[in-house]
Amino acid sequence: MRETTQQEDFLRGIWRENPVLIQMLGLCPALAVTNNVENSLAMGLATLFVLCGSSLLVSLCQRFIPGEIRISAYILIIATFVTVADLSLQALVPDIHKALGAFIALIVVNCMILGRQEAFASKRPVGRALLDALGTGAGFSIALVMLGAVREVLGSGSFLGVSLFGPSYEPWIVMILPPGGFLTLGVLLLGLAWWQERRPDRIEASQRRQAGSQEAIAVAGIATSGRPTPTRGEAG
Amino acid sequence: MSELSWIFLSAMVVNNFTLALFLGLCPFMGVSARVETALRMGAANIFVLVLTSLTVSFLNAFILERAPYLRIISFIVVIASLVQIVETVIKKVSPTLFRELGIYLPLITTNCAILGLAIFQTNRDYNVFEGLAFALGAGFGLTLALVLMASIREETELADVPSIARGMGLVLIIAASLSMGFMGFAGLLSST
Amino acid sequence: MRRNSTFHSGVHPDDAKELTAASPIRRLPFPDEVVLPLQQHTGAPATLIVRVGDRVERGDMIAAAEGFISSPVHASAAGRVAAIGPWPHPSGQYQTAVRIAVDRYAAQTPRRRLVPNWEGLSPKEIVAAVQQAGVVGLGGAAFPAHVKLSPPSDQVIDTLLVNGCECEPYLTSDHRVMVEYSERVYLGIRIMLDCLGIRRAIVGIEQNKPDAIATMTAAAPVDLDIEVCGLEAKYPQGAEKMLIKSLLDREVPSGGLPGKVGVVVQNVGSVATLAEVFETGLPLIERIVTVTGPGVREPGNWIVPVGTKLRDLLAGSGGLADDASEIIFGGPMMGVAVASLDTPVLKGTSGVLVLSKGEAPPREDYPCIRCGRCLDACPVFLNPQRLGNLATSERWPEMLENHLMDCMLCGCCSYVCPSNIPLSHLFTTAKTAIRRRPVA
Amino acid sequence: MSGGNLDAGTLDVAPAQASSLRMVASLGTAGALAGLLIVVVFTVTLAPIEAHKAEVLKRAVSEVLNDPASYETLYATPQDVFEAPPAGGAERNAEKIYVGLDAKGRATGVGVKAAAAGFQDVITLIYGFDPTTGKLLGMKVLESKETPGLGDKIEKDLSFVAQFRGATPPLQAVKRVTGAPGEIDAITGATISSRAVVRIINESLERLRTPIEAHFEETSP
Amino acid sequence: MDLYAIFQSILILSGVCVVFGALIALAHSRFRVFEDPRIEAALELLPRTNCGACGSPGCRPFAEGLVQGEQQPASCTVMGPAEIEDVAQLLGVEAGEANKRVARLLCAGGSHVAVQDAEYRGFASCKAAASVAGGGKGCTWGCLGLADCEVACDLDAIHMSAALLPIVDPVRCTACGDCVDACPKDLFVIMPLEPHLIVQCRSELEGEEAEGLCQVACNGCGKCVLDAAEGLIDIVEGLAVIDYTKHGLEAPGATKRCPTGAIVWVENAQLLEGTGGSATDASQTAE
Amino acid sequence: MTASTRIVSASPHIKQGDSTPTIMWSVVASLVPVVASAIYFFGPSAILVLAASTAGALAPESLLGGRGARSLRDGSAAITGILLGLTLPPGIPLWMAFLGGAFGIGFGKLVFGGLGQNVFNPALLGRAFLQAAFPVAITTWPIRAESWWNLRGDNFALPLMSPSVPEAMTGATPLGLMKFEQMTTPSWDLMLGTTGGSLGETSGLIILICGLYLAARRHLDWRIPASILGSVALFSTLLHGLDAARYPGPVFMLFSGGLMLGAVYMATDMVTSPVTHRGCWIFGAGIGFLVLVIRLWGGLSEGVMYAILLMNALVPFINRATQPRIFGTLGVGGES
Ligand SMILES: Cc1cc2nc3c(=O)[nH]c(=O)nc-3n(C[C@H](O)[C@H](O)[C@H](O)COP(=O)(O)O)c2cc1C
Ligand SMILES: Cc1cc2nc3c(=O)[nH]c(=O)nc-3n(C[C@H](O)[C@H](O)[C@H](O)COP(=O)(O)O)c2cc1C
Ligand SMILES: Cc1cc2nc3c(=O)[nH]c(=O)nc-3n(C[C@H](O)[C@H](O)[C@H](O)COP(=O)(O)O)c2cc1C
Ligand SMILES: Cc1cc2nc3c(=O)[nH]c(=O)nc-3n(C[C@H](O)[C@H](O)[C@H](O)CO)c2cc1C
Ligand code: SF4
Ligand code: SF4
Ligand code: SF4
Ligand code: SF4
Ligand code: FES
Repeated sequence: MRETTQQEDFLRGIWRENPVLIQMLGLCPALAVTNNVENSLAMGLATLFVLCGSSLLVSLCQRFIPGEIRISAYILIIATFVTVADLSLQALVPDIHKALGAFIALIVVNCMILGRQEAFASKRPVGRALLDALGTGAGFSIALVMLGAVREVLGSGSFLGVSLFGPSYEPWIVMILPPGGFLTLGVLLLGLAWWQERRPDRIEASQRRQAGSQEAIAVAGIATSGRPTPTRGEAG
Repeated sequence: MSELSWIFLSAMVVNNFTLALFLGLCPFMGVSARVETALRMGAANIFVLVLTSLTVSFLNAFILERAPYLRIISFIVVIASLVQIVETVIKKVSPTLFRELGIYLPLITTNCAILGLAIFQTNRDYNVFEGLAFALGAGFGLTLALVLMASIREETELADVPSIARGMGLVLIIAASLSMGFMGFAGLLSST
Repeated sequence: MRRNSTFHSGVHPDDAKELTAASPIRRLPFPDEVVLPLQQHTGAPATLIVRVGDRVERGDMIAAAEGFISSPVHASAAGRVAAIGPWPHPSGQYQTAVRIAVDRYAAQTPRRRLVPNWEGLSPKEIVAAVQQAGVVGLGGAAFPAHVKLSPPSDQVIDTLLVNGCECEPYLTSDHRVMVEYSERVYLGIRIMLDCLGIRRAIVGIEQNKPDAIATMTAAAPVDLDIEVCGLEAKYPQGAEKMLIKSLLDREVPSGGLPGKVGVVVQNVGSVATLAEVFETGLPLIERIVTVTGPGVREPGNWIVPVGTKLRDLLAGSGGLADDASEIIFGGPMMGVAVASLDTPVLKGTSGVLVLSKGEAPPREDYPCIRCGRCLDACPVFLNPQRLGNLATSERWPEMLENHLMDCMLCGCCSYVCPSNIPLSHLFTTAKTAIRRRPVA
Repeated sequence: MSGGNLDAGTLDVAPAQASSLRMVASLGTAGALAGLLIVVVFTVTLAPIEAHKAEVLKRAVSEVLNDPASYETLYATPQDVFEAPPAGGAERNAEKIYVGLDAKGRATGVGVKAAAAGFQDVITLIYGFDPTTGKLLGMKVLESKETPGLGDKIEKDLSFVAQFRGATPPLQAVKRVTGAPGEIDAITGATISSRAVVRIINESLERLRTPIEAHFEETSP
Repeated sequence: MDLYAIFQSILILSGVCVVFGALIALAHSRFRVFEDPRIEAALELLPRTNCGACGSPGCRPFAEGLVQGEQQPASCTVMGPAEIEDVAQLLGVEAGEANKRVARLLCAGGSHVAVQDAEYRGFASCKAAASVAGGGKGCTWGCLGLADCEVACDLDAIHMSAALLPIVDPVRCTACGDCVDACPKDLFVIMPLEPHLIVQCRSELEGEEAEGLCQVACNGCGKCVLDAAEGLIDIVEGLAVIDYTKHGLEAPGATKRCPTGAIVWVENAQLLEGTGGSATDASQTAE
Repeated sequence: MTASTRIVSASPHIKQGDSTPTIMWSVVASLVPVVASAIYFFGPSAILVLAASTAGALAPESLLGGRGARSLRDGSAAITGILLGLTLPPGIPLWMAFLGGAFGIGFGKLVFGGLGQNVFNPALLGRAFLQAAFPVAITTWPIRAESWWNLRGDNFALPLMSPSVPEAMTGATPLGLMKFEQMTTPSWDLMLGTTGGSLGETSGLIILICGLYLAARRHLDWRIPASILGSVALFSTLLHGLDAARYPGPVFMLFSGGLMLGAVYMATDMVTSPVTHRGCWIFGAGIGFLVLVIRLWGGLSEGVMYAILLMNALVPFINRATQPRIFGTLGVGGES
């Protein structure tokens, strides 16, 4: 496996391998609780806590865990931290706990967390694992807050509870309903793809290609049927 | 009886686990490229959900009565272990099935739908039968969403989708559309 | 007896036959050169038996059949073999052809009978004689006629269907044959029935040719079980599977041949040619070609030697109109466009259609709107919409799963598609690609 | 795409299969440690959580019972009212009710929790009922997933909530008020949720009214 | 703190864990399937383009082949030397020797030098055009320029020149052969990258007939046969054919007297150097 | 004839007359009477709302549609815009109508690759979005206006701002009355359109006639409206027979709400309906069934839009399951 620098370990999760935006992991909480910024933030932080805690522990204990029960053991560790987080939130900020509902408990099954244990923490020294967990957790929180911001601004006309447009604003209720979650993330991904496609190197490549084919068509005087770029079997 | 059917329908269409409650999205995104696989994943999910529901009823009744704070952890450990056992068995019995669902079999364990079912069932104090209706509704709802999504995705594979929408962007927008469609079922059987 | 007088689906293009339907069949002067490709039929190409410089008489064999499913080629004019090499072929590829410089001064008649008299021949001998005479189907596929006359022993044939539909718009060669040579058609039928050892034949003619129906009915011999049936004028009534469905209400199984349901189908032109071969003693060296369309000045039905170059044929038809834009061998629905004026007429060329600019305007294509018209039009009930989609992304294996091989490339789907999607062309392409590189 | 990072990265080539005993032992130990940790956290957080819950309940009860001095928790079944959870078969059907007491310890009304399907999902509410007058004292929605902006008016629209104070059950949700007793003016745009609230209260009272009234007659002659 | 509660919770959880740990252990011992983990590990390092250039149907079968010693890491044409070394190290085997091969085009008759008999109107694909009067191009063997090969090349190694000829980028080309399959005119061959002679024409016509349709056609004059080593080149059906089994005899001299420039000496990229035809300029403008 | 003037193309070399744009534009033309009746009943508001939704549909199509102006010339976006407008209440703020059109085309059509590639009916997706986003505005129905010239609501509300509609001006639709107040509306009112409701749903008879014209020109598949209306009529007759007090009869069910418009113009969108005949029957019956389920047992008073969208989602599946029987496989049975 390719070696990575410490900086990379941390930054990777924030952007290049952002769990939500790039890897599409942990989507359930990312969509379910992001109807406002406050909840998103709370969820992000709770997840960050669990992720760091369990990465730390998994990385510490990696030698003692037999391969066959690896998953069960990771889950046990994660679940412990989740229970701790659940109880603490309930004690400290009961209102937010109520708003997040079952999704605090569901951090246990956030694929992202288990994924980090499997792919990273279980094979790295503690420091590395912790950095990675911090990065990934931060990336997750950032994505959640982005989603939450869009949904709250459009769906309630406010940001962190502060009204932005005055009382006669017509909220787009759909944004805080389930379709709004899918939609916001979908649009975010479209924007991301668009942005990436506009990066100079890509533009050049695609222009070159297109120029070729278009000329071909123009020169041969072919009037009809542009063809779609073929999808080869396994799209998606 | 009508209570049971409401639970079933509510979990299946009104509050569809995937499209309205956002549970089990990872497999929904990952395993919905082919109708075939989607159906299998759905079947596997129904199976695990029912298994979970029974397990949870049992745990709640006999073990966790005294220690409700151990719910999350016990549920997940028990479910994860059960699925892992099932997985090991399937790997042996039907390698093809195993390959088809590949990495997602273990992911069923770490699928929000499963634990979500356990938690909702507990919070709502469902008895065994209500729990089963709930699990079946949730399972069929998941399967429905998966299969719809898969058949649409197969269709769009032949379409001239703009490059920026290829992949998950389009999938999410389809999910949003489906989710809006399912809003039509809101209030089903409760409006009188 | 007949439950169906037509089949499901299909399309109703304007038949445009009035251009030549009333033109009697006439002979054109011999050209200076004829070009005879070795591949003029379905099956193995013939093997060359002449060399450059050889002198050949009209009717001499210049290439011999290569096995049973093959057919020989004969010199269609007396002259000298000027060259042998690649030459434009209607298929679009260059193919090996024999160029014969026609002898201006030779009497273009045979010196002796080359085909035996049919009376008294056994079926086996008839089959051999038919093969030696190079007779192939003139209805389009150019399938060697003798093969159809010797069905495998496990097939019980009970009916001969004579295909006089000529459902392609514009073309009238079969029509004229039925009007002018009905006796010859019946002689051909008699020989075939004799050879097949059966008594029943049905002649199917589309109702847009009332004169042909009338002549054929009047000329029908009374000693044979022959019926002349008018059929709905609808494309592709003449496709053999559709014809069998219409006349006998039998469905040829998917992937099977008419023999599977006890039927032999022959085009009227083929039947008449068969008779002609035995009558005149000359092998198949001439054929009737309709030259028509808004792009030719003098449309007509001509008898020409096989191998006549397009150039000469058009010259005989008054030349091309100024706005001629596309030259097609065959009809507008299934015919193939040719690029070179040197392309020769083959045994299977039933017509040459020249479209003008107005007739074939460039059309804009749109994405498929899933209107389903192509499904409604497809006579064999395929799903051209899906097949077309698969074809544009070259997903051949899935196309096979969707029954590509049942497609007979009739073109109905393309004809009706409002979005102008070249469906049947895509299927041709797919079939070719699959034939070149078989997929698992 | 998803799960891309989850591939079993078994670079540590084929560890010799662990012995079953070791697996069981390590899982057991881990479980024990986890249990220990959780129970410690639980014990620490127990007090604030319970306090908060009690506070919420108290606020709800005082809202629907017009600020009683105190309240006591009883258990009701369609047959009877008990001081402690009844044992045996009746156990499952017993519902908690909260009897409000004034400063002198006299019962002023009873708060009942009830839940049933609303527009989106289950609505849970608590209402106050005065068996002596046969009137409602108030209603408060505790939990609902009704549409924000529409259905959630059943908790946020104060004029809707206010209608329940003094209403005489059985209630009826109507779109055009005629002045008949028990009429509740349904919220436009949330007719279904309004009706659900009304239905929940009606059904709950239908079940528990007799035992509650009986209990009241016994305790406050 | 309530000791009873602590005791109870430890008991419950460790009990649950022990029971299920035992069950898992049981399942494992009864149902375990062995799969060499090195396959997965090697696959991790492979490019996973599934191009098939290595001769296996995809990367996973290649990985299996590697583990079984039936394949050499260097057979993968997509990986660079460093990556190949990684795989070799992982498996503890020799990297093997790579033999860079690329796709070469057997036609130089771009739209600037070849005659078009008729305008093709229809679906823009070579395969489709080939079935309509051969695409209307005068030379029936020549490139139709509708870019089926460009589309087929997953590695973006082909782009069409201004003269509508596909230009192969030898650096990107992995010799996967997709273009060979895609071309309806069979104009691509896969051959070693080393310098050698190529006859960039497949026309079977001879002399003026050939030149009449395309200025850079091989007209079968036979001059290259004389200029090359004995037996290296032969004229078959109007076309110069090189016997590549005699690779050692190849030399640039054979192209010297070719009247049309159909035979070329190719060192790296084709159609860029020494083609004699103006496809050179065309491809350079397209670069 | 020089080489450059000669062409070669694939067979068939002749084509049937209809092309995609002619089909689309003739649908637009057939909508004229429907639009006219909307204007007759709802005055200037109708014109404004239809213009806004059409502009909303055309905007993204012309900005992002690609292929030059072709995607505008084919007329499909115009249909989307007009049909969306026809499903909206007359008093809706124009910015919402515009947004609905833009959403429908943007997320219902362009992300799938434009004309012909979409899965959901763009107009209805736009409406579904509006209904989910602004449930109040989209269910605010005007009562009869004083004069034709009056606006029927706050059409000119500022973008992003709520409309202000005096409570006194709002009424209810026949379906709303039926569902929430158990009041039925006379059948003739329903057929002639003298009731409250969205722009295009108030005159069932006109829509039916336009539909017959389109069906005769083969621009829509008659099987779809036939099976929708048939199944609604059948089920509602049955239920009405069971409990006449609870379930209204077939005439009311057929002519109230958006059923006519939906059945004739929206379910028949060829892009989003099945291609096979059997598929069309199943699709239509499914819509009819879902309409009744939602209207009778669901929480909303009208379900045509949701029914069509849900069945749209099933179309790929239906198409696959109803492949026609290949010629020459008699007795072998259909293809799955
Ligand atoms: C779409 C289609 C249309 C056809 N139309 C005719 C026709 O009009 N007349 C005809 O004789 N053969 C037609 N054929 C060819 C027949 O199917 C069949 O091959 C022919 O009648 C057999 O006779 P032959 O062998 O004598 O040519 C058509 C074939 C196809 C696929
Ligand atoms: C997105 C959406 C959400 C809705 N949410 C609710 C709701 O939470 N509660 C409710 O009673 N009705 C809800 N409705 C239903 C409609 O508002 C319904 O038409 C209304 O209840 C009818 O009542 P009205 O006649 O008072 O307007 C919702 C409708 C939509 C479109
Ligand atoms: C084709 C068409 C489809 C419609 N579909 C719906 C729908 O699915 N749901 C809906 O609430 N309104 C729909 N409408 C508008 C309704 O007719 C209107 O909402 C209904 O008559 C009144 O219901 P409400 O008072 O509950 O909002 C549609 C209108 C048309 C023209
Ligand atoms: C009969 C018919 C009905 C149509 N109905 C709709 C419709 O309901 N909604 C819509 O957006 N477009 C409709 N269109 C237009 C077109 O099919 C639509 O824009 C496509 O869905 C876009 O891909 C219709 C077209 C026809 C011919
Ligand atoms: S060309 Fe093939 S698919 Fe098209 S209508 Fe004819 S048989 Fe059917
Ligand atoms: S006829 Fe054309 S537009 Fe209609 S479904 Fe078939 S391919 Fe698509
Ligand atoms: S498709 Fe051809 S050019 Fe592209 S990589 Fe493969 S062999 Fe090379
Ligand atoms: S080389 Fe072949 S595939 Fe490529 S453009 Fe030329 S003809 Fe087409
Ligand atoms: S986060 Fe819910 S299934 Fe992955």
